[in-house]
Amino acid sequence: MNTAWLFVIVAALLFGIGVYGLIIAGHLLRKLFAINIMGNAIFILMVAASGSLDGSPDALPQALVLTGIVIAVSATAFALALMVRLYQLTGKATLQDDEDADD
Amino acid sequence: MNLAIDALIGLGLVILAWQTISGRSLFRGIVLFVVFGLTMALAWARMGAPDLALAEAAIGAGVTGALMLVAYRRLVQLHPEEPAQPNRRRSRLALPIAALAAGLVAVIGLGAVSAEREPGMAGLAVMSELADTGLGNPITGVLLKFRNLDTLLEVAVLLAAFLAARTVFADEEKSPTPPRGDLPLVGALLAIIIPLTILVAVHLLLAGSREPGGAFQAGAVLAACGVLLILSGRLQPATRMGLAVGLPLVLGLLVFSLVGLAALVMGAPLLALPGLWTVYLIETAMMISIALTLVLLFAGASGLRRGDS
Amino acid sequence: MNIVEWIAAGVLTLGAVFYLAGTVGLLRFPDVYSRLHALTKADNLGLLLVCVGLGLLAADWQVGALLGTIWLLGLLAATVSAHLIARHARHGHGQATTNSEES
Amino acid sequence: MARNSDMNAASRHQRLGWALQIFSILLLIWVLLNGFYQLWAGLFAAAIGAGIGTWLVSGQPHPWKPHRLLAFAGFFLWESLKGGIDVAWRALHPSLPVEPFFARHRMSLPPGQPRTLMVSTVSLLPGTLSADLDDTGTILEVHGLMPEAMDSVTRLESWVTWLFSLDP
Repeated sequence: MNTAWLFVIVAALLFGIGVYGLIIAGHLLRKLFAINIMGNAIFILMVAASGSLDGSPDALPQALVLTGIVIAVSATAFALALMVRLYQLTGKATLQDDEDADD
Repeated sequence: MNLAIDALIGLGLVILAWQTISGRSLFRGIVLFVVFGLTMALAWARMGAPDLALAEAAIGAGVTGALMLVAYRRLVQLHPEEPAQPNRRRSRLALPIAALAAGLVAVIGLGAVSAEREPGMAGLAVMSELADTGLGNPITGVLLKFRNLDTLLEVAVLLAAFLAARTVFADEEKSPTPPRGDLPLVGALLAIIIPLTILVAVHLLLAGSREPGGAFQAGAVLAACGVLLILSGRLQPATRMGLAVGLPLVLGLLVFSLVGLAALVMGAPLLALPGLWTVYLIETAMMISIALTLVLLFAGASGLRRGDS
Repeated sequence: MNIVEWIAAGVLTLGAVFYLAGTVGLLRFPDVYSRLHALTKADNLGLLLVCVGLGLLAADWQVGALLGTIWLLGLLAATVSAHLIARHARHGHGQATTNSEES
Repeated sequence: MARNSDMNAASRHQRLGWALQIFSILLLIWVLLNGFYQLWAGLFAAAIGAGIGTWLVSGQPHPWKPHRLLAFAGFFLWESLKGGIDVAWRALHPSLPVEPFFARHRMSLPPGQPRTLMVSTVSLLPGTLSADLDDTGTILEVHGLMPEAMDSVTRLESWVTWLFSLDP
C-alpha cells in the first residue's frame, strides 16, 4: 500500500459517489455537484496513475489536469446559467424525465 | 505517518463528497462542495502538485462556489416561498451502476499504477527541452511550449462559456446591487484587500515561470477583486458591453493568436514562442481576460459600470 | 528533535487547543453574538500560535514576516466578518435563514 | 480638527499621501514574497495597487508616529492574548460563565482611520464585540460577554487617541 494506490482507491470511491449522486439527484444543482465530483475523481486518477507520486513529478498529467480544471469551471458556469433560465421559464429546476419517473 | 495523513485527507474527500450528494438542503450542499474543493487542494499539495493545489483552491473551490451561490440566490429570488426541495429519485439501478463505475476506475487506476513503465521517456525529453525555454516551472513550460494549442483553446473555451451563458442571461432587467450604506469597515477592508490581491496576482503570474502559479491562478485571484467590488456596489452589472470591457475580454486570445501567428510568418512553427518576454506578454493578457470573464460570469451580465458610491 | 522543534511542537499544539476551544464555544454559546466572540478571539489566538510555531520551524526572517502578514490579514478578515454578521443579526435577521439575505 | 474647511484644497495632497502609504506597504510585501528578484514587476504591481487603493479609500490620512504604533501593537497583542485565553476558558468551562449584554458607546474619535481602527479592534479585546454602528458612525454598539468588559473599550479609545496624536 502506497500513496498512489491510496489515491486511486479514493478516486474510485469518489467516482462511484458521483455516479450515484448523478442518478438519484432530482435538482439540477445536485447533478452539477455530482458531475464536478466525478471530474475531480478522474483528475486524481490521472495524476495518481501517472506514477509521479512515487518518483519524480511528471509535468504532463499535471498540465492536462490544470486545463481540465478550467474547462470544468467553464462548463459549470454555462450549466448554471442554463439551470437558472430553465427555472425562470418553467418554475422547476429538474429535468422533464425525472418528473415522469417520480409519478 | 505520511500515508496516515494521506488516508485522512482521502477519507475526508469521500465523506464530504457523500455529504454533498446526500445532504438535505441545497445551500448546505454548496458549502460542503466548497469545503470539498479546498480539501482537494490539500490532496493536490500532498500529491506533489502545488500548481494544481493553487488552481483548485482558487478556481475549483473559490470561483465554482461563488458561481453556485449566485445561481442559488437567483433561484431563491425567483420563487422565495418555495425553497428548492431535495427531491430525490428512486432508482434500484443507481447503486449497482455506481459500484460498477467505481470498480472500473479502480481497475484502470490500479492497472496503470502497477504496470511496468519505461522510466519517463517522454517526461525526460520534455524536461531537457524545457531547459531551453528558460521556464523553471515545468507545468507552465508544458502548457506554453508543448501544449500551447490546448492552452490557447482553453482560453477560447472559457470565453465561449461566457458568450453562451450571456445568451442565456437574456433580456432580464439587471437589478443593481442595492447600496449598502457606507459601512466604514467594508470600505477599509476593500482599501486593504484589493491592492494586496492585485499584488498577489502579479506575483502568482510571474512566479508561474519558475514555481507554482500562472495565468489561470492569477486570473482567478484577480477575479476575486472584481467579485468584492461588485458585492460592495463599487462596480455594477450593466446590460451593455462597452469597449472598456470587450477589449480586455478578448485580449488573451488576441495576443496569444497574434504572437503565435507572428511565429508562423517568421518561418517558425505555428505558436512557437520566440522568447521569455512573449511568455510574460501572453500570460499577462490571459490573466486579464480570464479574470474579466470570471467576473462577468459571476455578475451574470454583459458589462460592468462604476457604482455611484 | 532539537529544542527549537520541541518548542515549536508545543506552540502548534497550544494553537490547536485554542482552535478547539473556539469551536466548542461556537457550539456551546447561547446566541449569535457570543458565538462570534469565540470565533474571533480564540481562533485568532490559535492562528497566532500556529504562525509562531511555523516561524520557529522555518527560522527565516522572510518566512516569519510573511506569517506575520498572514496573521494580520486573518485578524482583518475575522473582525470585519464578525462585525458584518453581528450587524446583520442586529437588524432583525437573527432567526432568518440564509435565503432572506437580501430583503 | 478644523480641517474640514480646506478639505478640497488639501485633497490632492491627501490622495498623494494615501498613494505613497499604500505603495510603500505593497512594495514591502512584494520584497517579502520575492526578494529583490524582478523588482520591476513589484514596482509596477504596487503602483497599480496604490492607484486602485487610493480610489477606494475615503477620508484623510491621519499622521501617526512609528514608535507609538509599536507601543499600540504591544498593547493590542497583549489584549488579544488575554481575550483569546478568556473566551477559551469560558467556552471550555463546564458552567459556561457568560452574561451577554449590549451597550452603546459614543466615540469621540474623528471619522476615518481612527474610528475604523477602533471599530475593528474592539472585537479582538477581551469580552467585547463591535456589533453595530449607527448611521452617523459615532455610536458604537458593543456586545459584551461579561459586565466588566466595557472597561477595555474606553482604554482602547484612549490608546487610539494617543496613537494618532489627537486631542482627547
